Amino acid sequence: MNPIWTLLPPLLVIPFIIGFGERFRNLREASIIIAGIWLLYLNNQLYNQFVAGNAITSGELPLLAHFSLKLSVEPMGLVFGLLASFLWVVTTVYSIGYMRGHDEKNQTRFYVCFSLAIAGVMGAAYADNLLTLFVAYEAITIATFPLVTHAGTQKAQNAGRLYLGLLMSGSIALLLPAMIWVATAAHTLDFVPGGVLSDVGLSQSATAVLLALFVFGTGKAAIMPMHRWLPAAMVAPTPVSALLHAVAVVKTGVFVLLKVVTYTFGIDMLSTTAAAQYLLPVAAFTVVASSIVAFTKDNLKARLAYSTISQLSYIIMAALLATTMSVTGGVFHIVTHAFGKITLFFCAGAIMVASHKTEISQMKGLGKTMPITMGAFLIGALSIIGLPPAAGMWSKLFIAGGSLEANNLIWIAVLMLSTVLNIAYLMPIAINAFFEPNKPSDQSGAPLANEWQEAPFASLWAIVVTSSVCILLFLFPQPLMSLIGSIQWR
Amino acid sequence: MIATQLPALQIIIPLFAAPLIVLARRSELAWIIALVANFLCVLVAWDLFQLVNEQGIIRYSLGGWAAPTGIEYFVDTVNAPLLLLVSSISAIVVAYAYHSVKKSIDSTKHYLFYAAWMLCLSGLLGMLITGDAFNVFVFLEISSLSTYMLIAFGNDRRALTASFRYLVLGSIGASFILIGIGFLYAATGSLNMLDLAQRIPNASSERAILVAFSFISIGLMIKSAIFPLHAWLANAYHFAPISVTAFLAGTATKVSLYVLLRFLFSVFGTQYNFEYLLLNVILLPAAVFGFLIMSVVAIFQTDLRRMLAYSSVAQIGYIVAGISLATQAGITAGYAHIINHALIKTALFMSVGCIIYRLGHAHRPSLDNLIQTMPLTCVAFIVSGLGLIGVPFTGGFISKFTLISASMEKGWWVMGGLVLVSSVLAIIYIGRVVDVMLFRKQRLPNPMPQGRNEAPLSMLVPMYVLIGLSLYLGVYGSETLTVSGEAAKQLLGGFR
Amino acid sequence: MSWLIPPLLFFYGAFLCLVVGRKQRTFITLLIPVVALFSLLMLPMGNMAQVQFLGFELIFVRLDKLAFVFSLIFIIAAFLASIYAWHVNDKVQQVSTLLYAGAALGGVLAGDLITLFLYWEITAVASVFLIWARRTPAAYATGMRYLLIQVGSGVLLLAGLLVHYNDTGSILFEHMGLVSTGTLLIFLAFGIKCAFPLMHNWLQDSYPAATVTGTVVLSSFTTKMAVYALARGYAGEEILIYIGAIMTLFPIFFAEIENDLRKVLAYSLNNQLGFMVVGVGIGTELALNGTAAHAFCHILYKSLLFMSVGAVLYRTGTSKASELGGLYKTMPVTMVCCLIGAASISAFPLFSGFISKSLILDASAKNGYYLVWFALVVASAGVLSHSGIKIPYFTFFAHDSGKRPMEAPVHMRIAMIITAALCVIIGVFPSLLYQLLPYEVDYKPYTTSHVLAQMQLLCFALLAFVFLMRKGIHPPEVRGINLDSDWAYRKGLPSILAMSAAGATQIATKAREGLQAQASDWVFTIRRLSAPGGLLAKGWGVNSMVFVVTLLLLLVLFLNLK
Amino acid sequence: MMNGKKIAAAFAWVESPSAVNTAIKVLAALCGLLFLLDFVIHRHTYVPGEGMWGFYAFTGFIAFTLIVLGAKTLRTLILRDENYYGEQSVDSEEYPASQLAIESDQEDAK
Repeated sequence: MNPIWTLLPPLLVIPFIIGFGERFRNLREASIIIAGIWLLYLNNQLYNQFVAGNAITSGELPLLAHFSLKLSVEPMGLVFGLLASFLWVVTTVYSIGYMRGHDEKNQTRFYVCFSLAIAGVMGAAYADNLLTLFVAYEAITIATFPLVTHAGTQKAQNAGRLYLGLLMSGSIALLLPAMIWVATAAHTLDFVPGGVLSDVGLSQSATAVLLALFVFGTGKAAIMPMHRWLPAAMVAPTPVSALLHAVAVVKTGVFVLLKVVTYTFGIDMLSTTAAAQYLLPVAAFTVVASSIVAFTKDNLKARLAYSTISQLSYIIMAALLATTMSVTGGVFHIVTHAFGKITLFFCAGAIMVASHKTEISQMKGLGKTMPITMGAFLIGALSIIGLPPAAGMWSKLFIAGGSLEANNLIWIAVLMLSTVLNIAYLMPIAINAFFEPNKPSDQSGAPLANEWQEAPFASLWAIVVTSSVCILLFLFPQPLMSLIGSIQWR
Repeated sequence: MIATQLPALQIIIPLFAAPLIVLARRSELAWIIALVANFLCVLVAWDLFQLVNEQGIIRYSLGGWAAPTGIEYFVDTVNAPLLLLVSSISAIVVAYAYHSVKKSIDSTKHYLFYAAWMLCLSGLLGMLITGDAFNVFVFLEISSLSTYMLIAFGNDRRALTASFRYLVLGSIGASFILIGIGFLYAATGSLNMLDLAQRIPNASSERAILVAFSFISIGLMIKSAIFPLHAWLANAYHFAPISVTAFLAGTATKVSLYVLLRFLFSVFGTQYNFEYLLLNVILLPAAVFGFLIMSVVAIFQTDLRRMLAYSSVAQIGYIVAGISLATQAGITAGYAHIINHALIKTALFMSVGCIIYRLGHAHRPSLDNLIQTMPLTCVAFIVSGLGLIGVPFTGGFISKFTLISASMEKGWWVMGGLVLVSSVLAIIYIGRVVDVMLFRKQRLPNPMPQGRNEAPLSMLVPMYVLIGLSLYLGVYGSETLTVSGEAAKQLLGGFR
Repeated sequence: MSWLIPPLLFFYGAFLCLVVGRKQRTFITLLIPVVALFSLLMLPMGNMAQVQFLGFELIFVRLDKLAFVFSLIFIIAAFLASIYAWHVNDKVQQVSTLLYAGAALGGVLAGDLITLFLYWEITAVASVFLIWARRTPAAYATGMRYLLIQVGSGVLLLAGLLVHYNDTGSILFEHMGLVSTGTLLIFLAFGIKCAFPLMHNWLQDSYPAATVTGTVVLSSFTTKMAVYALARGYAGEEILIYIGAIMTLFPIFFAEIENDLRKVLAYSLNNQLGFMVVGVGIGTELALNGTAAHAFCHILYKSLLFMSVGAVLYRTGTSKASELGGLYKTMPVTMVCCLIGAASISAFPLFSGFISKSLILDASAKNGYYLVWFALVVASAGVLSHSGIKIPYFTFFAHDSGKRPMEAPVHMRIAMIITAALCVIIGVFPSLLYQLLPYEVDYKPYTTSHVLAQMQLLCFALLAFVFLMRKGIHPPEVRGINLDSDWAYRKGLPSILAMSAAGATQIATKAREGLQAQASDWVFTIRRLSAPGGLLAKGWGVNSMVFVVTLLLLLVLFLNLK
Repeated sequence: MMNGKKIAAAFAWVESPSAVNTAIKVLAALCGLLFLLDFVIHRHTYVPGEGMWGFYAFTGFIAFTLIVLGAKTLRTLILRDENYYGEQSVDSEEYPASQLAIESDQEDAK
């Protein structure tokens, strides 16, 4: 099988989406779900073949003279591909409930852009070289832009401006030269186990600069000060925030960094030079600072956005630590954070649909009317914090372990501090929902209804699935770990 | 028979089409003749392109007079692709021009307009194909004079002053070139380029060669609108009929750049230019300041044509930067950008033309929410704009990648960085337009009726053909790069 | 079989409670400890339930005598607490009680540090709900503080175990000693949960905030799990002796002047932990036996005391000494149970405290820690003052508050009576407990001299109390709170943060304004030059164009001809 | 169940000052007895000084007194109002009555 097929379902479904349009919206959404399941099946096929030990590559498209577009399958990408395709199905189911419940406009355009973005993610996941990854990265930026501005309000437009401006300038001004630098120095952009830069004679400072170009240029990874787009992009409909700004888009960012660290620099090279030492403090600062900012936000999605920034920098730290354990933890964290954060976003959307609340201070006592949603929120929050019984704990353990492998305790301290901060800003939401006495919290002063008032069934179903996965991954991380464990380090 | 006469046909077809158009007089007929002639040109250029690829250099002695004495046409891997490019762009723009011209120019003058166009085209193609230094000047004058006329067709009164200023500057440039050629002839006794290339290293008067070099390069810099000699361009592009602007943006400056390349590398030789004549002391700063300052200027323009004009100067800066690297990779990048920028910028001007067709002007603040009324035009503008920024799958990405890579290879890190800075500036100036098109609520009263109000299909189709072409070259970028690489090899190797 | 190990049984129970109705829930909370007790008794000694996990070998059950005695008392405590909480119809409390007890049990049985960490965190998360279940804003805030500190302990443990693993390549949970950064971090993690001095205040902060029944549960597990962990990992670490000695002493003063009786008990809990920590620090067989025995007895009598105060709170709505008094009239059974608990904690002969505390005191004396021994003796007198006298006296006697509450509900009385009975039985038949202890016990608590000494100490202390009361020197119970180290993070830190945030905002605003002014200057200049009509963007006149051309030509000529 | 009334009655003497005085006298007598026993019974000792007569008696009395006095001094330093920590403090709020069963014993209340 050829990884290029994974681009097909999300692209092929687009004519169907447009064709069915608003008039046959059941058919439209059904076609997306079918495409999603097909995509998941294809990814699973890739997984099976990979496990069977087959090398899986696509043909080449020579974009530049010596550098072509090419796809191939390796463990990191497989993890990302499986994750994104699984969550695409779930998110589609969720958005059916959300978009209808919320009466969103232009749903057809929404679904088209969504599918395009997923195609981009597949391209990124299975990119065989840096050029392909870069191209997919840019494609995702452009495909998701209309989603950010979906609401069409002034605020959405400002956000879209910032989104496109920051991501595009970052990738053109920093990521592109980094890639060209690699091409010039190593004469190849391929991802090779052990990296391609180890014997091209880059000095330590040059390595540091190159690494910095990658880290800051990958604006989607949202390291400070490249993070501003992410909170702004929260004006998008919640399913977008959920899949794109908790999974697809931001994870593409950190995925780029993990790939580059593993297959372009090579962890041996990075860990023997001090190049990453200059950047680790920035990532650590991002972890802590954005947690603190999150703490001050009363808007739920804004708080989740800053939480995402903080969590992404965990993975950036993992990449920069450049040990087998930390990178393993980083890839693992992509998955655990994805499930945790998407649950939280789903819940935020469900709350918005069912009770029209966006501010955390209005959500007190909500556990009475939306017990399933808020219960799932608690699980998601535990996963993000890294507490049992949720999967976030394992990835955090590995990243911390990686910090030790790199003989640096201070980064553990950062993770620990962030854990405590995470509790401070996530737990109150769930807890206040359940334990705040049920007092009138509406502006009008009307008491909350005492019977269940949950989100539409489709959305609820998605929430239950993702939160269950948080727990399942805590109990059974082994299959995922063995897949990540098959990364070739050198 | 025809095959051997192809180089001559390349010039003769448009040249003879001009009087034919004048005779035809009726505007539709004039347009059809121009279109047909132009497409024949494309065919000829295509054949030449194939031939060069198969057989290598084609030398054609005009009228049967042998080389050093007679005028020689000379097709190699450097100019063959450009012949194809210029004739194709011209053909597409002519096809596009029909409605635009009909609306903006008095119908009694249409035949003159198309005749001038054909003359201009034959001048440009002549500059490309000729192997004779003096002949270059002749064709330059043909194209220039017809260009002044074309610009003057603009229905803004300022078009006349713009045309006049261009005329003064263009004439200065042309006369500089003439002076330079004169000096060359005095020093070497030859006008044939191949001949010159061999004679220059052992010429009698070195000073005469140096003076010739200075005059020729300054003259060509004026014609190519290299910063800071670009000042004629903004007004000319702004006030000319939009189809003329589109045509010129894709062809005129590019052809002049080709001539510059020819003289610098083929005639004078690399060694001479860059180590002896310190050309990079002039060209490199001109390039770098050009793409930086002009990009900034473009940001603040409110008229789309003017913005794109300054953007053109900036993009020419990239090309010159590639040339001033004087390496295989650098010239490859510069050459590739000639091709890519020609396609992209023409497409951009065409989309602006569509806007003007409906709105009567292209003032940015009145484009609010244009996506609602002219979606296809806006999409065309955005896609081409992405090419200007250098997003993957567009030609801009290919040439910019190669350019930065080339400057890094040579160790000119700073220049590579500045190219990127200017790319970010491009994001800003394109972004400002896109922003207005997509997001702004209507601020100025819009003369157009509500609902869809696209430009006619005859404008949209050619525009999208061109965009398709540029996207094709963005996806199959290695084809551009192969062609450019061959050209660069040819240029650096000198005449052989 | 490994699916039926005691901690998992509790988790199954918790899960069941999530889905079943109220009656079944109450039944399950009672049934699970019983089943778990059987499961524990069936377990063979040694390692069990070993799992390869993420490249580590996890040992979920490591049963030896030390682990056994702690497991046993945890199960008993869970059972008693469940009886006491029979009336509770709150899914949250019931589920979290089971989870919490199961996790504490799991922590005790854990054979490796990762498993320990896992349970360590689950206890934190599960137990906090017992505080939140009070469902008041204050309980919420307190719970957040509690959770932060508990998880803080967890992350220290995580860091420590990683460092330790990195150093030694082993994650086995066995004797470590304070030998490296890793073990120090683990030590601190244990220390937080064990409420070492200055890390203690979470205990007094949170326990009074929990629900009536929640406090009973809370008092049993977290700290004793920490004591167990210390005994396992740091037995014989001398610094623990001094830490423990300080722990026995300083809470006495706070307990003496505290008004909230549940907070008094929390201070007293801290003081009792001190005894256990001293025992761990001495680390001899006798001392460790003492620690285990004391933990066993302590869980019982401290539960009993919390139960009785809880019953009072349940019936009167307050647990503040200043509001209570004279309750013996209507709550006699509670009063008697409270007195038994008080006697036990004060270590009167024939009560359980006596037979366990003596082990530790003797161990310290035998090993020559005379000063520490003396501190413990003084502390024993102190225990009498707040737990032995103050709690029962001010609640049930003293001046009549006029409150005439109903006697505690039947199930509470049953729970208290069983617990009180256990205290007495252990006090009378110490060998019952001694045979459970980790090491062979060759110790007789009831020697004449021993009983005499203890009676002298207690009676004279009692006499001093009477004397001080009569003279009016004894401080009266007044409403109010006493500052403690929690001031640092409840008042100090927030105000420092607020101040620095204000400062930072001010600086940032200034800097931003300055930069913006500068930037807008630049933008203005650039715009002036570049906007249509500006120098760079206007259509240059022919003159100026020609001028530039000439200039450039001259430059090129000059460069070439120089 | 146990008869609570009887137990309560058994403790009723605490209401009478004379009974309390008697009790205190009994306690004092007990103390005297214990103190004297020191001279009769030899205590096993491990710690130097422990064997001194009256050691535990003095320690008990003095330690208790000092603790009370120390605590009293401490209180002057650290006692604060109940709502020192503001609204979000357990000390300044009532236990939610809905979770309790506050009932008065009607018979006795009379």
